[in-house]
Amino acid sequence: AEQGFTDSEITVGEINPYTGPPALLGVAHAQGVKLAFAEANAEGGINGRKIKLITEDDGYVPSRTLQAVRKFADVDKVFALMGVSGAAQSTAALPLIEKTGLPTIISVAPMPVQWTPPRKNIFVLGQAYEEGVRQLINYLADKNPGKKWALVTQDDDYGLAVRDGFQAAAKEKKLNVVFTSTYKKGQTDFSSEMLRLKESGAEMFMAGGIISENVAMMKELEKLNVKPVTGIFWPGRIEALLKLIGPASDGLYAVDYVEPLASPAGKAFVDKAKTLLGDEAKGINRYTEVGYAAGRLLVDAIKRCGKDLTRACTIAELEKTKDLATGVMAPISFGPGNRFSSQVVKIMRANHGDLSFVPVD
Amino acid sequence: MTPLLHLQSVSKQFRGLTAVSEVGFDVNAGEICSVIGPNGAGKTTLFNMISGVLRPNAGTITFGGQDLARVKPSRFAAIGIGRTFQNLALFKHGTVVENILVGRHVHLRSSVLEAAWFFGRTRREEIAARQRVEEIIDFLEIEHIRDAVVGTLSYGQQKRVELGRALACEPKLLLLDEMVSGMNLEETEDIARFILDIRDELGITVLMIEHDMRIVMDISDRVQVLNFGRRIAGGTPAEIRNDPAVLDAYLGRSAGQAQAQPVEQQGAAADA
Amino acid sequence: MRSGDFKETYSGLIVLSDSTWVWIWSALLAAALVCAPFVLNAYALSLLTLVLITLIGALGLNILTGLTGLISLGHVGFLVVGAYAYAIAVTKHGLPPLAGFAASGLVAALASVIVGVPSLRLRGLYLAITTLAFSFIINNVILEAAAVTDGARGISVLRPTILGIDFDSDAAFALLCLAVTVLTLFACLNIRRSRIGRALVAIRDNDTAARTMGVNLVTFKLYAFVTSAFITGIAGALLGIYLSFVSVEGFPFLLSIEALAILIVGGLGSVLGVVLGTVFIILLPEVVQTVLHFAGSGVEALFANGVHELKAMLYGVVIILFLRFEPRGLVGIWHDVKRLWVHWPLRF
Amino acid sequence: MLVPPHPQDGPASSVAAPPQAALLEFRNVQIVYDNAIEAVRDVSIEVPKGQIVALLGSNGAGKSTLLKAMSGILHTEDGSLDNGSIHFGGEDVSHLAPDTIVRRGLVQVPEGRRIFPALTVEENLVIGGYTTAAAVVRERREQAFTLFPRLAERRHQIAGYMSGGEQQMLAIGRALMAKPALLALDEPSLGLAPLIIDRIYEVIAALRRDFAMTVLLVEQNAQRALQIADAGYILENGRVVLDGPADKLARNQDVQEFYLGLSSAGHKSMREVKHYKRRKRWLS
Amino acid sequence: MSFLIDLTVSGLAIGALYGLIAMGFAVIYKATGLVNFAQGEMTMIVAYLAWTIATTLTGNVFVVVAGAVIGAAVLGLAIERIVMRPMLGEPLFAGVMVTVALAVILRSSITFIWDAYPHALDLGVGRDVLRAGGLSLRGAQVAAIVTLLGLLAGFYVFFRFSKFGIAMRAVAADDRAALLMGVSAARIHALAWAASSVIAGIGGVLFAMVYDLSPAMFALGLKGFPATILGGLDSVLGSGVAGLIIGVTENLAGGYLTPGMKDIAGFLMIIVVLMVRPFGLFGEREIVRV
Ligand SMILES: Nc1ncnc2c1ncn2[C@@H]1O[C@H](COP(=O)(O)OP(=O)(O)OP(=O)(O)O)[C@@H](O)[C@H]1O
Ligand SMILES: Nc1ncnc2c1ncn2[C@@H]1O[C@H](COP(=O)(O)OP(=O)(O)OP(=O)(O)O)[C@@H](O)[C@H]1O
Ligand SMILES: CC(C)C[C@H](N)C(=O)O
Ligand SMILES: [Mg+2]
Ligand SMILES: [Mg+2]
Repeated sequence: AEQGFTDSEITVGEINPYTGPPALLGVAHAQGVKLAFAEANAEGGINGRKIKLITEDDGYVPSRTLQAVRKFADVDKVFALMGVSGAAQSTAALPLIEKTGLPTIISVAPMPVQWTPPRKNIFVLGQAYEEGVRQLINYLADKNPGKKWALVTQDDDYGLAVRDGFQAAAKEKKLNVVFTSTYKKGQTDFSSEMLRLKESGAEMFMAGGIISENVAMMKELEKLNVKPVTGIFWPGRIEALLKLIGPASDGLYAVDYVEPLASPAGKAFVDKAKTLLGDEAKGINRYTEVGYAAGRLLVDAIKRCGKDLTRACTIAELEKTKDLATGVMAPISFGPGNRFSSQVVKIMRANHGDLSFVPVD
Repeated sequence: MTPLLHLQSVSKQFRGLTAVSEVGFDVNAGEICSVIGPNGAGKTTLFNMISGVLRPNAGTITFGGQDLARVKPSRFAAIGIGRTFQNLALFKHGTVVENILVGRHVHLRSSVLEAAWFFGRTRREEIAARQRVEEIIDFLEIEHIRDAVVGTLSYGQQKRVELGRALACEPKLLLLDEMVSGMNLEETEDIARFILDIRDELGITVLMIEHDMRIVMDISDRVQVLNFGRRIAGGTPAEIRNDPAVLDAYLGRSAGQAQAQPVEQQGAAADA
Repeated sequence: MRSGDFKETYSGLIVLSDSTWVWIWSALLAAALVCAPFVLNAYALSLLTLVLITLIGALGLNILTGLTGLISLGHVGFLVVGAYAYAIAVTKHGLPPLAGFAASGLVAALASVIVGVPSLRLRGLYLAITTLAFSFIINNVILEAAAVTDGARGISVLRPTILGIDFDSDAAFALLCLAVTVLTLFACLNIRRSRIGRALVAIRDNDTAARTMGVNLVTFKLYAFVTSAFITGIAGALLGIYLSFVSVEGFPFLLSIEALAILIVGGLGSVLGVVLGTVFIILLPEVVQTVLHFAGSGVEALFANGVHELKAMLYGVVIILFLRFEPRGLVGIWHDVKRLWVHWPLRF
Repeated sequence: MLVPPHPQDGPASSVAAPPQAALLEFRNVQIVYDNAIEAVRDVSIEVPKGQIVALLGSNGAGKSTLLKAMSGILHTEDGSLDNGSIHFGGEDVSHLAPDTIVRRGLVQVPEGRRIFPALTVEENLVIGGYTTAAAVVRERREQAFTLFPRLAERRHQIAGYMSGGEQQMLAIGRALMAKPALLALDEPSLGLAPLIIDRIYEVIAALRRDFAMTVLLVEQNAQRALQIADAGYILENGRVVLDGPADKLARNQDVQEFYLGLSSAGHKSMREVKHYKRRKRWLS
Repeated sequence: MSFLIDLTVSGLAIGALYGLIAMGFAVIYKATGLVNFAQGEMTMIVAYLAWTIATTLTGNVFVVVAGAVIGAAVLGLAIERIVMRPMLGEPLFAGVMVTVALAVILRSSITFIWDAYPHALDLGVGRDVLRAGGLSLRGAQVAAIVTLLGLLAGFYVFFRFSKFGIAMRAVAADDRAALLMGVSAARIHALAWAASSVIAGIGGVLFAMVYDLSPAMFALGLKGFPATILGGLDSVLGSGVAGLIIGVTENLAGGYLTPGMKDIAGFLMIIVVLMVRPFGLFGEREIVRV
């Protein structure tokens, strides 16, 4: 039987870390989804049905992700599933999600395993970590030929993805990599790593931390008076980070597929969030945009199903999504056998003056 | 006949402090032998060395002809040395039966896997062990507290349980460290009876530390006296009672007399 | 009529339980658990499975910490070793699942010797730190030895087929976990009432006295480590299968703390306590959730973004209140209830 | 509830105190552990100022329990004073905090010594004088060392490594540091050599004689206790079964048989003791 | 050579922070016999408190630090009074578990009261880089080292000459016996909790000045605890010194060995040290006599 909605309401579940170290990202994502739903509800709902988001916190622990999926499927009987947490968590949950048959949009941590082979009910929105890093490094290598490179990554699968992307680019461009290192997740002091970086004479640096780690690394470099050309990756591409790093953040390179908040599209998004979410909107970041896009994607598909809502229809309509414009990223498309809406990435540069990221060229 | 326990110039130092110094004496099989001496004389330390808790710094201890220096600490129970502790060293959270069963440890063989499976050898062993424990419980007359958690028992009862645990090892030599301290006369008399029975019925040699002169003088065959870690006298209770060195160091002149002169007369004197 | 339950044979004295009622209740409970997978919904079933797997792991810790008094803060280390041993054996080398389970137990046991030996002289929290260190080091080894373990990438694990029986469905897998749990439970109860268990408890309560009773401290502490790790390793393999994916991330340090919480809340050293503690700790978040839910959407709305923190805080508060009023743990309550039952209405 | 003071005709009569109100008084005390185990029932005991009162009774009778109640630490063992009250110097101290009770001058040497094992002898004494000023502490410490020269020899030693007897001396010395008005001693002779027991009893006598200290003495060694005490109470199963002046107690036939080892035939060797001699003692 | 010196100096800087947290652990252990698993969380709360003062009232460094110290003391006292005192006399394990639960509560309260974002604690001083002879440290790092050294001296005097110091040890050894001596265990415990909270709090504020605030800051507890063990649980001074040792060891391992070694170098060293000294570098052996 079809479940997860009544004549007046549709319930959608989101699983993310709302507590624990990446809480910041999970909460922001949920806000984005809420925003998309609030927007739809403000227009009178989807074909007369209001859409509601309920959330489960997995605390960034895979076994809890699995439980949350089961809870949504069997107890809350949600109509569709969103978010699905970090890379390790979503990977662990993939088979189960496939089994539940819930229309699912994975948007937090896109990984190729999620769409190869394609799973009927799982749609992935964004870009693979490897690909993003590869493009960033390629760009920087082209602009700064013949330089010495350094890389520091986290010691988990996220770090591994960054490293893979870096290495792909390094091979392509035959980079001279003079220093690579990993750090333990949660590390706060990077003095030995940065001293080694200084010793190695690196002029280019890929800082593969997420947020605090990147701040710590940059500040350590500032302290040591070393100023390599530095790139950071999107999970940490947050405007607030620039303030934390201080003046040393000026000129930092970043890569992302969602609009920087300072761009016209970003500003429009912030305004919309402020009007619809009010106070809650103060913690907006790129994951809010990601969540919003994912929410829009779902709303759009459900809307096209009309009054006779089914999951099968929603999955079919998701698949038919063609050039859906959300304003926060490039248009979204899926297709038969294609469960990955590959987003084009942009290279950006940080401007410490007004704490913003600005797309280059 | 070689003695069951033979100590030869045994010494023990703790960071400069000499607790036991060149002590030597014998205990023959079948004897009840006492060690007395002032507090801090090194009696417990001596017991600790005989029972493998501490190693002597010098000297040799032989037990049944075997040099104890070559025995691993955990083997002392197996070769027949059992003991009780001055300050009670029971397994507080266990019941009386469990505590005494621990005493059977050296007589049981089953491995972890056998224990996890339990049927077969483990079961047979456990039944036999339990039977032996019940006999000991009978012997010590503690049936009524058999299943009580040891921590909730009164001091005197705990001491009895400790005695039972030592007996469960089936030792050849039993070391009793201040068994009757904190007991009133009636309870002390009970323990005296048990010690005699342990020797007479179970054939176990007893070496005991006591400060209660009534029990020492009444039931020991021989008494050894330590002072400042040295052995200052040894002999039958009668000899010890009148040894001037012992009177000086330990009994005290007045106490020595009080011992021989019961309270009754003092009371009478006060009445007069 | 006899005024009590008297035994006529010595064998009667050593049975696991002398109460017919206990056996009847246990049998009923077992029967209910066997049926449960076929009636529960998938979510409840997944909770049940998680309770069973956690119970196995907690029983393992109970041998080390509860019985022997050796505090371990790194129990998750054995869990992760077991999980990886299974995943490597079965997924990467195609060995049969039974061999995988054996490997998970044995490799964890081997690892425990490596922690156990340097820890022999340590007591209390000093031991806690070496076990903690062990779990961190193990994580590092796994991440570094990518050739064997695939490093941070992790390894997928499929539900096993054992002796021709396919445990792919959730119900079947729950039954497999149930079977392992029951076996472990009996093994633990049996060990507890044998010479081994008594020796371990003796070490905990008074190691000098234990040694004078002939307990070899080195051997028996290592027994405790090895047995505990073996059981935990198997729990790790099951958890890996449950997650369908084994990675260092899947076994966070939090699990070590959770396992200790289970023991303390249940009542240290008691097998019954472990069972009660596991159920309590695993289900508490669900209960908190339900309570919040019934408190109405008003409360949830009131705390908007903070609702998850609110849950975590309530979880902490419940544990504090619980320990405040019953520091002996759930078995303490259990004994009080029994005593009340026996003595009521006479107070003394 | 006041009973007339006992006639002063014991060995202590040479320093006879005039009849006066009790310094410490237990009034109809009932103590229950864990809400379930009644350890003491309806016990009334009076300790007149300047006297030594002995409290006798076999293992588990409830002697230590009374002292715990006196010091206000019952709650730490899940015990509670369910009925009755404890008065010290006319004040109801039943519900005062333990440290307040010590400041009032009511101090005990607990059962099993309870010295602080990791502290040195001197440091243990400092804690004993916690409630008094530093200068006084120094002075009293020297007094303690004069009473127990053995402690002076070991003043810098870690207390936990000392022998049982040495620890007992330390425990008494530590309690004296607070300069108590009433000192309660829980089995002070436990595990001590005869000479030391003599010494300790001398000290107890001296405390009363020279410092006018009142003493409540819990003992197993009835013989010694009754020699020094003015009055005595015998506790069995949580109830007072006998009380009176010390010498009168010493002449009681039951006391003689069970506590003093004197049967009608006089002192008997323990070798002759038989199991079957038990008979019902106190009819209650 | 300068690389070695650089590594050592920056190791000392972070080690001083570990040392402060570790001393917080040791103070509570010394008085109560408990390990406070909420130590890292308390550190974090105090740092957030300082940040709140700095962003809402005034950025004046003296006001903020004074406020944080008072706040830390109040926090410590409140925890002792409300949560820990009822556990007096209960099994040690139950008490330790209570601190674990407390940690959960405090940790969540961060995002509940504040938010999940990292914040800079900018007091105008402390973040500036001081350079001398090729070495560079931030002001707050220098302050951390100085504070640690000051506290080490202070505690040395305290435990040697004050009767509170002795009373603390007495209470930890046997709180009931201490009660009988007129030592109010509750008051000593309260004092210890307050002191521990203040020391750790100072560490937290300095940490936040250098590395910013974030809800993950509680992990600092996991660095301080090993330092406490290395120094000896009952040795407040030892814990402080051990913090420095661990900081330097980690940095040297990170500088000369593989990155993996950096994470575990501290632990490996602790295991080796404990094998030789089972009660830590400066800890007192537990007294076992039979
Ligand atoms: N903490 C406790 N919890 C429960 N019961 C207790 C506790 N302490 C004492 N009891 C019980 O109270 C009764 C009296 O004990 P108490 O220690 O006062 O005896 P006592 O007269 O001092 O004996 P002893 O001469 O052996 O020291 C005993 O039955 C004992 O089992
Ligand atoms: N483990 C130890 N470390 C340091 N000193 C010790 C140790 N054990 C005993 N001593 C010291 O050795 C001396 C002898 O102690 P022991 O316990 O053997 O005396 P004892 O004769 O049994 O006295 P008591 O009759 O009071 O029990 C004492 O001075 C004691 O302080
Ligand atoms: C929560 C995530 C955004 C964090 C990280 N990107 C991960 O994949 O694990
Ligand atoms: Mg002794
Ligand atoms: Mg007593």
